[in-house]
Amino acid sequence: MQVATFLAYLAAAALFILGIRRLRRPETARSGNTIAAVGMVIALVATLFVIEFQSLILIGAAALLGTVVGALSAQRVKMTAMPQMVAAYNGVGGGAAALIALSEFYHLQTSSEQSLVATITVPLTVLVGSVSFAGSIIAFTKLQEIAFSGSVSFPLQQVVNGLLFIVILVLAANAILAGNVLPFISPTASVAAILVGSLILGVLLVIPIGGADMPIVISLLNACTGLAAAASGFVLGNYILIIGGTIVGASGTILTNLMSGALGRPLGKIIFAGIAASGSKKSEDREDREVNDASAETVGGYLADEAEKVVIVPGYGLAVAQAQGPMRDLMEALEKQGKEVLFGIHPVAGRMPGHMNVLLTEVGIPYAKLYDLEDINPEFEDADAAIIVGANDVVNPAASDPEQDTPISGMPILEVEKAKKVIFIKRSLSPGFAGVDNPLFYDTDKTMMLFADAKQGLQDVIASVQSS
Amino acid sequence: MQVATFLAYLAAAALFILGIRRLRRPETARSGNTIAAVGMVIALVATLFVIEFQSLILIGAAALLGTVVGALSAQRVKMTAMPQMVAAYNGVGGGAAALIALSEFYHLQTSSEQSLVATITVPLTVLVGSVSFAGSIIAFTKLQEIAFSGSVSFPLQQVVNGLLFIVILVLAANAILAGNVLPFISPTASVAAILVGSLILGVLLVIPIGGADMPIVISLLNACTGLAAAASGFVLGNYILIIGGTIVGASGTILTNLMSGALGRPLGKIIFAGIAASGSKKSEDREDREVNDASAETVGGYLADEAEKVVIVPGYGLAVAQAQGPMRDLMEALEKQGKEVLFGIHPVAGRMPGHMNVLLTEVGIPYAKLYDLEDINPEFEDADAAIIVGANDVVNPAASDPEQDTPISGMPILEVEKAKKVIFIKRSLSPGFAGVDNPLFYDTDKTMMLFADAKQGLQDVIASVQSS
Amino acid sequence: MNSFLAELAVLIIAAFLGFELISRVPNLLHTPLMSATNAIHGVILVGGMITLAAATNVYIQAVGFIAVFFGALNVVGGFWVTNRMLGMFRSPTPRVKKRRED
Amino acid sequence: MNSFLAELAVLIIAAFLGFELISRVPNLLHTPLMSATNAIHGVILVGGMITLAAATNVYIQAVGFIAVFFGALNVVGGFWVTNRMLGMFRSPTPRVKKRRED
Ligand SMILES: NC(=O)c1ccc[n+]([C@@H]2O[C@H](COP(=O)([O-])OP(=O)(O)OC[C@H]3O[C@@H](n4cnc5c(N)ncnc54)[C@H](OP(=O)(O)O)[C@@H]3O)[C@@H](O)[C@H]2O)c1
Ligand SMILES: NC(=O)c1ccc[n+]([C@@H]2O[C@H](COP(=O)([O-])OP(=O)(O)OC[C@H]3O[C@@H](n4cnc5c(N)ncnc54)[C@H](OP(=O)(O)O)[C@@H]3O)[C@@H](O)[C@H]2O)c1
Repeated sequence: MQVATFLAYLAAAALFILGIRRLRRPETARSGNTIAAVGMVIALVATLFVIEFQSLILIGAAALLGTVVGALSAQRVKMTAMPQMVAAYNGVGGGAAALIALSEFYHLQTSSEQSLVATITVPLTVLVGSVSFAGSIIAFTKLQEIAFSGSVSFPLQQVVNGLLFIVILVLAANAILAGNVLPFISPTASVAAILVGSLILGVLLVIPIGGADMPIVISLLNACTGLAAAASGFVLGNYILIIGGTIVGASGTILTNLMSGALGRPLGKIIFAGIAASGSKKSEDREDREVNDASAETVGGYLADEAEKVVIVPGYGLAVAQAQGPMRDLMEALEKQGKEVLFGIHPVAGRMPGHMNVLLTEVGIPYAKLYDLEDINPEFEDADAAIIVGANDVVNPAASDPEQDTPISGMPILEVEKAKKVIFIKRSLSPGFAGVDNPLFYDTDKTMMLFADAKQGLQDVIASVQSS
Repeated sequence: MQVATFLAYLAAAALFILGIRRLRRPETARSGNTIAAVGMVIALVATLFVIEFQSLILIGAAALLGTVVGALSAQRVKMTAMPQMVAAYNGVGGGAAALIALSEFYHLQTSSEQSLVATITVPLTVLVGSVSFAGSIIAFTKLQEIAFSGSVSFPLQQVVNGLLFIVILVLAANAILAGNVLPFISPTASVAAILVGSLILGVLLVIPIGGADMPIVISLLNACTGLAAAASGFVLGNYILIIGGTIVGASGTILTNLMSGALGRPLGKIIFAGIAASGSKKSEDREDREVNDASAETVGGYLADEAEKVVIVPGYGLAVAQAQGPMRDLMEALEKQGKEVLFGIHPVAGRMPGHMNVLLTEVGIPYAKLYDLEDINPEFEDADAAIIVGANDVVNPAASDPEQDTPISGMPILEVEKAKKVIFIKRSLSPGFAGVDNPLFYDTDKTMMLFADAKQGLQDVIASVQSS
Repeated sequence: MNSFLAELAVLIIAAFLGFELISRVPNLLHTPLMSATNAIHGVILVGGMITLAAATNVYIQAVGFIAVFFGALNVVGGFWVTNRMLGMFRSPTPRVKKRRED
Repeated sequence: MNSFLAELAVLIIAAFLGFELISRVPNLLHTPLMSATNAIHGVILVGGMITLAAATNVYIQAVGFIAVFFGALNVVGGFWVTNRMLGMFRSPTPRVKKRRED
């Protein structure tokens, strides 16, 4: 039976790998997810054959509870809230690893037979697991805007974190060497201390990071949980934990790099500087400066009469206003008049990578019209109009202005200013996520500002396009 | 010590992997090879610590012998003979695996303690190892034109191979089940029979395959040896053999597919049909048909006066004539006259993939001028001349002619016929490797045939280019 | 000890595999990939089951219970939400395909 | 048996890794890659050494001797010839780089 279970674990591992492989291409991605899920089922069923039977009721109850909560939350969550949901799931995973290590520690203490490997990996698992648990929960609360929104920082943050980390390591050494490092602290006490310390560390690490970088941080914590799972695999001598955990740990690390590349923020900067957008910075002279306040009629008229090629740039505001439907209608209205309509999707438009793609495909705007940063920027030259709906940072030339040091400095942007006319549809002059004022707003002869809620604004524009 | 050796093995495995990673890009390829070699040294040294000391002299002697032979042969071999050299090295590797399995079998027979795994994997290793040994040797003799050149085939080949394979499997079962399958054959006898049978099988598998497909076959045998090494890793319970062997086995398989893709021949077709070029097929009416027999002066004059953009297509003949130097000189001569010169490199030009790149870079023709199939074909439209030096198959339009079923049918070719003028530099009208006549030869107003040895011909052309 | 070495070997190879697996993924798929791998490390649930089954007293049982609950939450929620995300992608057009493959 | 299972795990993961490792390699590098991997499976030499060292009689010694000889030939010849091949590539230009990366 042992052997059968082991082979089943290998099959599960193979399915995880095949699943991830398919997740690399849009057409096969969904099936990849399914395949990985099948692997998971196999691993779980196989495990049932190697554990005491009478414990099944308890396990079943706990699993059922988790399943229900997981299914409901996953089904209910709004697309815009995906990132924090992932953060939550990731956190509990880390928590589970830490708890497993804790009870293994208890076994080691009570039972006679010693396992050096377990003794070493237990504190490690507690550390990593707790950090990603606490960190993920903070990330969740931040993105849910429950608390700590923006970047919360206090003096000597890095120093404090560093010291705390060292303390934890010492405690770990103490636990491993059966209390011979700090004779006055028992191994049990030190493991408990490691738990608490790691939780605090997790909080401190994530608290200073602004929401703009959260997806990256979540991805990083995802990798951590993977490592925690692998570590607990060493504790239990369980191969599927080791393989699955390690693969997630490694691929998660790479993925984190890809993301921070897309956001244009080096990972180190994010973690150690917490430079991310605080959303607080406001430019005071805003009201004094004059803008070209355009009506939906003017905008619609221009589009209908003078525009041949139109690029639409959606942003976070579109998601907030749930205006993806009207946006598709605008596309159709313009195309009915024989105009070319493209969509420029910035990798970090919205609040999660791929956020805009998800929303737009949701309402059936074809892939073929969604252009990446590199693909769309050349298109602006001969575009007659760039319509920016509920976006700011991703089109903010300030990002490429060497003079300023803003949270978005260095981030590649969509060069809408190259288009003949730039049309903003947003509610006010207030800046975006990064809180950086946008010079384009005040370029009165190139820019039209249509102040409106994205949904309403788009509908009005459609109306006037069709009427003219 | 055991542990240290094991860790060293893991380090070696890591270096193998890193080495292969670097071998994927031209800039880093060479360092990748070095890194893998370092890993090998680590693995070998680590092994010294786990074996009896007194055996060192014998091991040293054998290793030294192998090193000397290996170094000399590798240093001496001509670039054009690379493929068969690789085949030879690959073969001995497979042979080593088979021999190791044999002696392990002896140990199993004599020693008391039984190992099921070893008992099963021994015959397997003997089988795979012997096949790739015999197969590689045949490949070597074919490419060296020692024997069996072209495709040697006899009736019912596939059937015979199939039967032989089944017999071997039965013998293997008999050996594993301690002679309970065929009571009249002892395990020892069956292993011996497996050895012989596998050697024959290896010969039969490779003999019918024409030289054109040899690089692919060698790559396939390379993967086989990898598997043999992995299998012997199971026999000996040795991780570095398992890891190294498996990685080579897997990556070798993929590589084989890439190659057969480049040659435009599906793997199955190669192995089971042995359709490859026999070089025998000759078209008799060749002499009767008239061609535009041009002198070096005519060619040089045309290039100097009327050509602005010239594409040079090198082939096997260039390698034979060792004319890469003159080819570079021609490039320089033409460029001095302000003409644009590109090189079109067919993936299978010459006798091994990358053959031409190796030769041309050897004489310092810059990478940037070497164009792949996909990259060069668009360039022919506005090329004033395509100079084909010692090549035929790779520019033979017959390959894309649905009417004919030739050995090269379906292979993508360099579309030289799109150029304003096509200039062949070769010694005669004899066709190429695949023995398929080239209609372009007889297109008298588009094609100039300069009948000469590649080296001589190029020098004459250069002279007349410079003089005019 | 030997079993540990074997596990270490698996760890190292699996790590390299993990690095290789994620390469040149289109931005479009960053979030789904994150969320799917997140679901995969929910395999920690296996550990939770083993722990809970081996629990010798009620405290450890409680700990194990929470671990299993957490693990199941991670697995189910993770795969489910990923599936929802991916459900929104229509079958792509050649252009997108091209962009991805070359 | 257990040790076999561990080895099996390594085999499977390593196989996947091998598949991932070779992807979109320029034609230019097919032969060097073949020849380098060919050198790597020369690691069979390790097995040869172990066998020869464990040889109990002269026949097995002879077999082991040949195995070691073959293995060393595979390793040295393989890496050497690969190195010679690659030695002929000059540092490439952006164009080639571009073609490879995108
Ligand atoms: N994609 C990711 O992975 C990710 C994750 C986290 C954070 N971020 C960050 O989020 C930002 C994304 O940039 P973005 O340009 O998409 O968004 P943004 O820069 O945050 O701008 C959003 C704009 O939408 C407008 N808006 C809000 N509600 C609206 C409504 N109902 N109708 C119309 N407009 C509305 C707001 O202006 P008004 O208030 O005047 O309407 C605001 O200027 C970047 O800084 C990025 O770094 C990205
Ligand atoms: N690259 C690989 O992996 C590989 C491996 C094995 C086989 N192949 C096969 O080899 C062929 C390669 O095509 P290819 O066009 O490069 O070569 P090819 O088709 O074999 O033609 C070579 C030509 O070179 C001429 N030639 C020979 N010696 C010459 C000399 N000293 N001076 C001038 N010309 C000379 C010959 O014509 P004359 O006798 O009239 O001079 C012959 O027509 C393909 O069929 C391919 O499948 C390729």
